Amino acid sequence: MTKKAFIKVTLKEEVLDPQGKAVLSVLKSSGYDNVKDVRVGKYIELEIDRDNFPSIEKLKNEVEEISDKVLSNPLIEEYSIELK
Amino acid sequence: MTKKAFIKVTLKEEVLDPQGKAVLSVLKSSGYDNVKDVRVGKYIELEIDRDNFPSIEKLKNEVEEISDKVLSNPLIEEYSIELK
Amino acid sequence: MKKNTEKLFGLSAEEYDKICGLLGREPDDFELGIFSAMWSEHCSYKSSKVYLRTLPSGGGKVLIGPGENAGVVDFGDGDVLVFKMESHNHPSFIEPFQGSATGVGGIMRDIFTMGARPVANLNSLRFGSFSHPKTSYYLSEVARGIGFYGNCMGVPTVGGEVVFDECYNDNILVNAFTIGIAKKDSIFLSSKCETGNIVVYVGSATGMDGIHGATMASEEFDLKKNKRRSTVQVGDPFTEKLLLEACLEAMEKKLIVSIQDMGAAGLTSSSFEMADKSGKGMAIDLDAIPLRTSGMTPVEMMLSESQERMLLACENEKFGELKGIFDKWGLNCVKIGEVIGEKVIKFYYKSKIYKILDVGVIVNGPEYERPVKKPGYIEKMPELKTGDYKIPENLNDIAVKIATHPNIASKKPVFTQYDYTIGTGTVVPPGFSAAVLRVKGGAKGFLLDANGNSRLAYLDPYAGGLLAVVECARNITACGGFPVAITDCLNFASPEDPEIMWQFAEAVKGIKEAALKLNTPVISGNVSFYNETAKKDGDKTYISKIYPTPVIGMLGFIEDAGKAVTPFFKGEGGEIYILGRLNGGLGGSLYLDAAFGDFRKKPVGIDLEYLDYEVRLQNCLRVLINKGLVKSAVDISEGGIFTALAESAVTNPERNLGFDVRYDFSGLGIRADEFLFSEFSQAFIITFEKAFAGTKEINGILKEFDINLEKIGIVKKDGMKINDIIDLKSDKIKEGYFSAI
Amino acid sequence: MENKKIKAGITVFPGSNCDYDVYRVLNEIFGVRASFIWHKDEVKKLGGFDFIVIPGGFSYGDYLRSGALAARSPVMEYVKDYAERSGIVLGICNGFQILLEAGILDGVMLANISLKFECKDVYLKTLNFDSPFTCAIKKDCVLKLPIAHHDGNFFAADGTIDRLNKNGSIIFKYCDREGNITAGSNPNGSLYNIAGISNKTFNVAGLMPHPERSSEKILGSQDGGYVFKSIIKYIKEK
Ligand SMILES: Nc1ncnc2c1ncn2[C@@H]1O[C@H](COP(=O)(O)OP(=O)(O)O)[C@@H](O)[C@H]1O
Ligand SMILES: [Mg+2]
Repeated sequence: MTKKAFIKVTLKEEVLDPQGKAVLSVLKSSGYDNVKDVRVGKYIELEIDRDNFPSIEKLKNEVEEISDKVLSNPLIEEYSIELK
Repeated sequence: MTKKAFIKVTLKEEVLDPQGKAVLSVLKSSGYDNVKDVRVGKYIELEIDRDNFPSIEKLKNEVEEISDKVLSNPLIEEYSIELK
Repeated sequence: MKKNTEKLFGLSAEEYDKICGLLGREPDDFELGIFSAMWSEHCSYKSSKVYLRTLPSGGGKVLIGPGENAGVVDFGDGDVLVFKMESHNHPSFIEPFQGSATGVGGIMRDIFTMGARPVANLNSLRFGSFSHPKTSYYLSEVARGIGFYGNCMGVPTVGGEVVFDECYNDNILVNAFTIGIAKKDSIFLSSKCETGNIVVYVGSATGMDGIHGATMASEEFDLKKNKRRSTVQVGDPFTEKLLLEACLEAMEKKLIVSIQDMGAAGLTSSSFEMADKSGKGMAIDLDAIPLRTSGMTPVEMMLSESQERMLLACENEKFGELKGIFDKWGLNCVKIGEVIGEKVIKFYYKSKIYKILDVGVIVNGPEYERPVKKPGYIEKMPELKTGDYKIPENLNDIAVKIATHPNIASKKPVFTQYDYTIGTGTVVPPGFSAAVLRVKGGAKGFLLDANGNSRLAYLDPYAGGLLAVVECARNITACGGFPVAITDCLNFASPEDPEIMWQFAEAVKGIKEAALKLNTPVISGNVSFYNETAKKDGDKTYISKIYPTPVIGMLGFIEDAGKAVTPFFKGEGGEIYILGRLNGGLGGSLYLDAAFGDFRKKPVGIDLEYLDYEVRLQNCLRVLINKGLVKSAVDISEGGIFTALAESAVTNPERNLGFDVRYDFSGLGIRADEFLFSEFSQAFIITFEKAFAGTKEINGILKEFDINLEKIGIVKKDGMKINDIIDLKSDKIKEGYFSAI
Repeated sequence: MENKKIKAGITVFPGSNCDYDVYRVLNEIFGVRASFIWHKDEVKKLGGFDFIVIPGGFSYGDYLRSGALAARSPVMEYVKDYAERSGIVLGICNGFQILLEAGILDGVMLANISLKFECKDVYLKTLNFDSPFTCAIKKDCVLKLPIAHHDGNFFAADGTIDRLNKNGSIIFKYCDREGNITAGSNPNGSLYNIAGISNKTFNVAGLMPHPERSSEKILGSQDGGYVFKSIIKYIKEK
């Protein structure tokens, strides 16, 4: 059986987001004046073999470890995990 | 008052995801054998001035339009929106 | 005087006392922040100044030497070239992608600040040993970061070097070089502010980037407490591209009086240095600074190292037009103050006067002549005596090992990540000797090369510094160019260690002597100290230090870029010659390491006669090339004559080639392994246009310079043969050479 | 008609960086009168131009997706309109990506299969010699041009590929030195080695390699020049 983990990786609030800045400027010049800020992050889906984990907690720990070590850069990014 | 819109942009299932594949191979070579598949998408946050919209529906329509026209490429991507 | 040692932020107790003396009281956090930044090694060059002053920095084609954002040389026809190299080592070790990217962004700003459009980038990179588990991560992230920034800016990255050595396991080095072109009559400087000019901030908003816990003051800097905060500088090459275009447009319209990029210590160093160099002061309104992060304190604003920003002075009446240009490019352009006659900076904050600081006091930091001591390891360094080592049975195996060693092998997987063809100026791309660029609208061109040999510099820092210059010159000469000027990046461990300081002094002396002899003044450069890290090994801590790594970036000129010579053999049947003299000596060589696992043996001594010969040799080769006689030329350096021959065979982009060399070296009094792999020869491997050798013309040239030319073999379709000691298949070497990294 | 009577427009977006290279090659090598079109300029209908080039670079930093943000700028409305009225439009590299994102050409660009920026020389086989972009290319001639991009991995649904094929709209494919279309000669993972395509009516084309960087002998190849020569020839004969 597999389980899905969804991970949102976003830049820390105070880190410069060049992508968001550029998207914002284009939205503004296209007339979407109501948009005040844009931040661009990553959305990652993992499909995980559930069977090898004694508990869902352990699986969650592994996803956290992966998010920490591989999917995000803790110096500038933070992440949140959802399991389904 | 501002409202936040969270948009997940993901590749359509039938589209090859080289980035996901690369992450998967990194995970495998780091010993995370339980991960069976990885898909990488985008996670975009918009901050929107709510006051200029007569209803939340209208605001939502605008976010949809933005997602459709700018944030995603409908040929290969799909998106989902959450307002908060 | 009351001292809280925790609050010295990198200043020594004596420096702190000196500040108290200058102020007549203890500094507050704002003042301390500014002192600690401006008196830091990085900004003040306090340990290196006395040595840097000894370097030749003028004469020849130099228009502006060290002291400005970059040096300037005369390129003729009203053109000037502006270049500099700078290190971004520590940020690249912390976050290799962003660190290397912002390093490239920073050096490009130094160039276009002066009114020059950047036309080429180079970089010199040092990583830990190739097999170290983190090396591939650093290599791929640094290459990606450099490409990300340079490619987006539209500046070709045309050369550089990549070296692996375990001495960099804990301290990688990223040195970035940029050259730009401008008109002689429109160079912009930071020293031209006039009283009454307004002070203008342009570019990105200011955030918390690069404000380091270590040098920082009060509570609010505690990064652990504020998880949402990050001090990593994030690069935005897109914004810098806009900044480049906007600045050059404003300069062309003569709207800028004086300008300085915001690099290390951001607003602090740019404002104080501009004021100081202009002999003026400034009034600065901190409330006007565009902020990305709300609630930043004055000292945070002053120390932020957010990228893609510039400070400039402009005439009040012209501000409207200036702002129009920056608006067009979508960039901030804000009046933040005024140039005043009094040599102080008056800071306003929350609409009130906040602080007044004397420019001279801040800018004239300490200067040290630190103690030096010849390191014990050098005193004890064993000589390499013939007979210490048996010649290995199978020199073929060693030859393969050397030709496919990560430090010798092709760096193609790295430089194909850089756009090296943009700008339509690149005549000889990366992967050969020096990069050759043409200048559109005429025949003339220029050449660029970067080099350093840290193992040699470790064994003999004087020789390391000297040979870095010589090696750059060889590469430029081998293409047919003549060396013009250099920039240097001096990467060392802690200057507070007398042995390190000795290394530094020796390396600078070596650079000086070579630069004098080769007539290549040092027009800009950078010093990076403290490339060391405390490591734990069990319960012992030790300091992991880099070898002294003086890196040279050299500019050369060529009259006709289309006539530049490439190093590879052109086709079967070509006759191979040695121009110069072969020397023995294996101390410090790659061969010693490859064959015996230890390079730490005293290298042969380098003296002034060596340099005299070098100048003659290079002049001789240049004359031969300029007469159109030479088809290929390459110098003998790392990996010895075998490597020079092998590379000449495998780097031909169109065809596979080999060679058959027959040469009796017995008369030289050297062994087979020395002949093949010594790195101390002063010689080039060349092939001629036709059977030119022996003609009167050539003999005349050889005689004039008193240089030897000797035929040693012939270019073959396949196979690498040297006497009866080397017999290899070209394919095998080629495959290994191009796939090692 | 003399070349200098031919007028070319080169679009400039924030972040375009091959604009000047194209400008120089058109003016100085091919003697065409080329000028820049700033993305915000109100050059209604672009009527005065004989052809438009969308040059390479990193428009808007290529943030979000390569070409995506530029594709939404006002000048692209004019380009669309110009193309619909049979105007000749050439997109190079980022320009190709912009044309795809604007829906003027079919398909999308994914990241290179290596996930790396790739700068190197490639060889191209021409598949259609009748278009305005290829009519001066000699048959059986393999072209050598440089590429420099991160997202050049052309992708489209099967139906789209069929349509392009049937219509003759696949104009360039990556090949080896001898002209064989092989996996080894594909630098970026592009579907069927596709390097350049045109629209249905052949007046709009995009290609990933850079013809402006291979139009002079000193740069190692003049093969890219054939693309510009084709456009000029086509306009003269029209
Ligand atoms: N090793 C060196 N050799 C020659 N000049 C140097 C050296 N190190 C620094 N310089 C010169 O000192 C000046 C200050 O350098 P630096 O502080 O790195 O400039 P920046 O303001 O760009 O940070 C520059 O003109 C630089 O070229
Ligand atoms: Mg500077």
